[in-house]
Amino acid sequence: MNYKMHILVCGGTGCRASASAQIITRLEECLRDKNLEDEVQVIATGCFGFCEKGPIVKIMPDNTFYVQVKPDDAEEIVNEHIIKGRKVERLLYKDPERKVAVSDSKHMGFYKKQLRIALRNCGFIDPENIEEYIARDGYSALAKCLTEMKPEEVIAEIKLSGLRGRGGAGFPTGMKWEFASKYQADQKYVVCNADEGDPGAFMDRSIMEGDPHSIIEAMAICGYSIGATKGLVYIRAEYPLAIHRLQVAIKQAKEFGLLGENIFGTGFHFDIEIRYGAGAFVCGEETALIHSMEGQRGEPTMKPPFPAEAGYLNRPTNVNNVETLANIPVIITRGANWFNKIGTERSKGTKVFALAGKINNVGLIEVPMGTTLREVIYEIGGGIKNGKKFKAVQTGGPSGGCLTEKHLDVPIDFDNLLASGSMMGSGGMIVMDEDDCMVSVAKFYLDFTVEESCGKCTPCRVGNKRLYEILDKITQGKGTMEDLDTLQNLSQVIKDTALCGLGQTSPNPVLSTLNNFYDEYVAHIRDHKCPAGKCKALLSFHIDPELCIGCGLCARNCPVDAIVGERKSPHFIDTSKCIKCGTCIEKCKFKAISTR
Amino acid sequence: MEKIKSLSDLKRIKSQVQEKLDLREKSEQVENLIQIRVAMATCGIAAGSKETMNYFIEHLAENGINAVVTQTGCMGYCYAEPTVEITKPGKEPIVFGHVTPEKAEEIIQKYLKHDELVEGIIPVNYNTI
Amino acid sequence: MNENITLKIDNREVSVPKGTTILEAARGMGIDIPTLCYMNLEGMCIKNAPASCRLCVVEVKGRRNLAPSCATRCENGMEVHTNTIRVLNARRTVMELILSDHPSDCLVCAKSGNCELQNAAIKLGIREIPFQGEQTEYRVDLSPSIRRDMSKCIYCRRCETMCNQVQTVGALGAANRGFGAVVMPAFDLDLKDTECTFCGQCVAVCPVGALTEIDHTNRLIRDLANPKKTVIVQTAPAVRAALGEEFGLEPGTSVTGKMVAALRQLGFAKVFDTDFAADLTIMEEGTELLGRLGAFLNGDKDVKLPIITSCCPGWVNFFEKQFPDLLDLPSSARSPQQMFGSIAKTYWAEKMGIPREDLVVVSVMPCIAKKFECERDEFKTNGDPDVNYSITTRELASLIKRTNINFMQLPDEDFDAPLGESTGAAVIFGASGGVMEAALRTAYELQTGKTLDNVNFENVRGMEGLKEATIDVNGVELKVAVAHTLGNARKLMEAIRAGQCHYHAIEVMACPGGCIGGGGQPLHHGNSELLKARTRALYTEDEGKHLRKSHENPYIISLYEEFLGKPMSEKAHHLLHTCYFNRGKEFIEQ
Amino acid sequence: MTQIKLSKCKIDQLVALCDEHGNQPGELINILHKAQELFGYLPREVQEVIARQLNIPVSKVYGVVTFYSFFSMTPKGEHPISVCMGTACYVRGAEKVLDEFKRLLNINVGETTPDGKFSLTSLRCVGACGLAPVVLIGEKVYGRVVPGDVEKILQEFQ
Repeated sequence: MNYKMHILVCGGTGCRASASAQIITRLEECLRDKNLEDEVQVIATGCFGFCEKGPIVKIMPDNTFYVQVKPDDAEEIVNEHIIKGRKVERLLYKDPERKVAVSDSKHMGFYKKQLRIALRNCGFIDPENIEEYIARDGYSALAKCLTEMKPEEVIAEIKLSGLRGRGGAGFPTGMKWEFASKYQADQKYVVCNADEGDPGAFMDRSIMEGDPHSIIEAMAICGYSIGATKGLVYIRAEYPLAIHRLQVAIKQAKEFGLLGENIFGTGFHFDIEIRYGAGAFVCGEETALIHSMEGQRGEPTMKPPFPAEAGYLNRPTNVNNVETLANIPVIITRGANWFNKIGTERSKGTKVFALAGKINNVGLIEVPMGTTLREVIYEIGGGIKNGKKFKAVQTGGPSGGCLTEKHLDVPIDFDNLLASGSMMGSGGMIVMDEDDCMVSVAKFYLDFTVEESCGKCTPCRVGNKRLYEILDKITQGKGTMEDLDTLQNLSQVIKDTALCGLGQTSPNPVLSTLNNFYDEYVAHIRDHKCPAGKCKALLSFHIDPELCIGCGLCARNCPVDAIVGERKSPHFIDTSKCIKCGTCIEKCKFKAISTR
Repeated sequence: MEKIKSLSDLKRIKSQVQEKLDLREKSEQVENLIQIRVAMATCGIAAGSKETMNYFIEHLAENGINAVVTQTGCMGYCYAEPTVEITKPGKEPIVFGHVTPEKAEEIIQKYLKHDELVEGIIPVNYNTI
Repeated sequence: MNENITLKIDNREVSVPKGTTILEAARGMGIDIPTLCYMNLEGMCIKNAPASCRLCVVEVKGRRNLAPSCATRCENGMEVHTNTIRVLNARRTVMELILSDHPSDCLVCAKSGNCELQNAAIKLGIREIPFQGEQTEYRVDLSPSIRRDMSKCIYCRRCETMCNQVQTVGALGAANRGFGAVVMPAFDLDLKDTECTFCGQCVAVCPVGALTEIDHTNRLIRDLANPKKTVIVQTAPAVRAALGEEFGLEPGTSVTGKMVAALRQLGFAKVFDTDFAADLTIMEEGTELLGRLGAFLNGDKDVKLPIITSCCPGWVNFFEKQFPDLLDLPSSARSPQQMFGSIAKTYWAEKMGIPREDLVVVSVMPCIAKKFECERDEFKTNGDPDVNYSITTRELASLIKRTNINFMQLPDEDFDAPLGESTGAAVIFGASGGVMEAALRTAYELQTGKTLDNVNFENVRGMEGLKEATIDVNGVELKVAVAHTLGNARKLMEAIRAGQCHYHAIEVMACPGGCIGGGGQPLHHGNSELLKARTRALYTEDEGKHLRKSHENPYIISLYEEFLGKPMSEKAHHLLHTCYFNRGKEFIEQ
Repeated sequence: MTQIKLSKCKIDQLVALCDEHGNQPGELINILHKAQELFGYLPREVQEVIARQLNIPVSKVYGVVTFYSFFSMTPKGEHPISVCMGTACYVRGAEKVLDEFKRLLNINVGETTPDGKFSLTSLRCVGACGLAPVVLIGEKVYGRVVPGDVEKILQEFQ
């Protein structure tokens, strides 16, 4: 059979909750009544990212987009739209500003919360084929710079765009370039920081894997602006595919004459080499990164001198992160004034986030600055997994903090996140639900920092270790109320005195959870209870004999044979054997097992 | 390999390539290619996109389908890897998620041959420049 | 260049040259900011300012975080506060953190009373450590010279700076990361199995008790108390220029007479002077120099030049490990310590009728490598070392204090004869350039037969790392160079290896400033003025000496007449010279 | 004299490797990466040869090797197991999975089983957050792992 039309019904979690399954059933019934089941196919799809107006129904091939559809609307859709070809006006999306109905989803791009600038080519082009990049305007920005613009004009354009570094602290990129351009030296360097170390963030990897030429082009543009002829990409060795794609791209660019001598016949030379990281989060800090590229331990040093003055091999060096660079070619081709209209007053453009954790649509998203957390989590992310309650979202990785319900409507930008007690960081966004213990989350991040600290300065080397130990004590139920004061003071001193950005931000997960979830800390200490049921030392597993039907699934899956019981009669957990792994809870279909 | 020596070289190559791609994407002719893009970033590969891509390459011809299979980067739908975008001539691109070899077979038999959609469609929910 | 910066520190305006740090500016104003990792031997290019301990933080108006004053340069209009509540709280917390990972065994720690960590803790008024938790623990590594207990390491990395930047030895380096970060040899090997030269500069700068010398004081007390043993002592020239510091005397006060008196009170049978052996060294080494030079001038193409001094045991270890291809360059003359031991246990023992096994020769040295030198097999007869063991200046001070000797009230006494007599040439052995100057005084006169008008060779004196001079010896231009610190020595050795060295003679001392800056001296705590004062003390003593040329020492003359014959004689060769071994790494292919 | 023993072919390979990088101390990390590819790990002998070739103290090589988690001084197991401990995997229960591996193999993170079959490491984000928690055994990726799966997974390699 060959379907002539398709009816797409959103099967995302949000829409499913509002009866999309029933809509499908009703649509199919109506089609069968009219003997159209062989010509029109009804199918459930993934989330449209517009849950607020769900359930969504889309008719193909004409791209008609119906919102807030009810099961009872099925008949009208089939009779009017499918049979008579007349759109059901009342179900069309109405533009809230212009008050007109929009029928074709192609013209209603604004339902799409995402705007892909840095990710513009990811998932579109074959990253190992330079021609596809060129076909999508690739290298035209470099051409424009080299043939039409002076270096200082390029810098002025980047400054005007308002682009800020996407690696963490959000330093204005144009200013950075300007600093580097002002120092004179026999050799200068452009470094791409691809040492993405934040656990749970992978946008840089995706860009390098999906669009490596954009990085090469941007580095060459930077080189031209600051007077550097050498570029270095410092990339994690754990990213073999990204390395491969980058190597292929560099080779192709050289073959095409877009890297190397006399690019575009302008006399500008630029070459790129790859340097490998070796597993050290601190090497994301630019001075540490530079030392690592020099073959040394990746320990940060005091700034000043800044890399712009004395960086790689003591030469002026400009370090930018991958996502920052990915924005550069677009700013040049479309102009700073196009770019700086996107975003908020002090944070321009878009930001890529790696959405993960207890969220339905785990993935990589790119939204204009100023989008709210609520839009990101509930519309793009499709809400919380398994219908659980939202508890917190952690942004900024180990340097960031946990934001709560009350922050959901804060427009995301560098300054707002900072003011809310977190930070942009590289763009990891981990969503947590009611089952996540915030003390444990803080402990998790501190564990990370302790492991990744270079150990050079006292506050980070010893201070974070002590923070971790206190948090551990609390999760064991052995904490005291004085410990909370100690956590607070120690965190403050570490922030105040640590040498580099890693140390200065490392207490943020502690401070933000202390601020937002103080009661949860107190519960661990005073009541020896973990409200989320996560802290092993504070809980025991029990089977409710009322609910247990004796299927034995839990006993079969228990890794330590701690569950015993006759078939078809309630089972028991031998708490002396139980390792509290939680497998039984996951396996039990009757919700008979719980923790206390 | 021809070196790009000037701005006009770049423009020329760009229009050549674009023509080639447009031909591939927009032509109305029946014998025209179907384009299959497989997201081959680390997350995709970890979820098995290599097998998926190979499956398409190996089984399209035997089903008499004229298609070109290319790799591409991350589409962003990590929860639904492996993801595949299929553009049939004259039609909207459709992204399928969780495309295992079994799913790939289903797509070949149903969508590619008969325009019948299969479960697992991911609506594109972003604008790109 | 001479631009000045004006800023305010603790509400007082101050003007400093551009590039000055807040710490330097504050200290210049008499504001004492506590430091731990920071060390700056001014004028010697030895600096450790990693800004890592964070004890010296201050508040700079307008900055989000506190700034480490040791590494923050002054800027115009800066407003700095060194003592706000925020600063004091941060310093206290940082100190508590350091202490929480440091053993609290001060009562039995070698550094107690002279420990920079202890002093800082006292200054900050730490009364308790609010943090419990894991402490890093490491095994104790005992080498012939150095006791290494990294459980006490506070990761200031001064030792790493000395071992790598200054000495270019690279035995110690930072390893691991995070809480486990520590300075240690590769693979945590014993120091004796590494490139370590036992120069002791790591010990000299360690602010805590992580790196200390191997202590022989108790062994010495037992020997002194043993009626069957005759225990004699020799003291190196640099000791007398620094010992007084341990008793509160002004740096640069020479305490030769009091030191001799104290040693006598301690119970040594004889108090001799290594300076005697220094004069002997000049006789041997000077003769060797002239011999090689003469052969060279007579057209001998195979003669090995430059000749390099071999008095410094750290330096000897260095070239045996790092330059095994150049072992034929250094003089074969033993160090003064070993020449003394050899003569004491042969010539003097025979003369006194003391059986070798009953004679204990102890040396007091500014040096830690000397302990290792005593244990070298080349310097043993039937397993009995020529010098039984050596103690440092610091150990001697500790012994004097322990035995209730009131050092300040001791009368000045003279060394015993015959091994106690020395010339000014021997005294200056303790300062960089001193051996070269002494050798030149003698070589010139022996070669030319003329008397030197001016015995002072100013060109080879001072704190500069590399010094050179050209001396006209009967129409021959004698080119000499002097290096102190092994890093400077390496530069010369690499030039020699590359065939780019035109010197005839080179003096090398491993420690900054020569022996006066030795690893066994009273701790300088980063004050280079101390080293300069000690140097001055030696040159002053030299000037005051009646005899200032080694070959004029009457006891040396009689030693040759009675016992050795002449310099470089077969007997001298046997007793006063040595040979060197390749102690580098050998790669065995299997 | 300290003796360092190593088979001739290994020394030759290392020397060639260092030569390729111009024996530049700045290339140390790149050389270590290649050496680890060659030998699987970086034992003392290998570090000593590299130090000699680059003319740097071996303590410096050791300092770099022990700084970066990617470098290992112990041989990996026949089947190296890596449990992703990125945040996404952590909140989805990676710690419990790791604990189960530890329990069943009776080794800690960073160790290898006595029979040399398995080694266990935790790593930070492989970027497959959609599959969290993720376990890698050799090249093979296991997604959405729960503690109950661990025994089955290990059995595949028995």
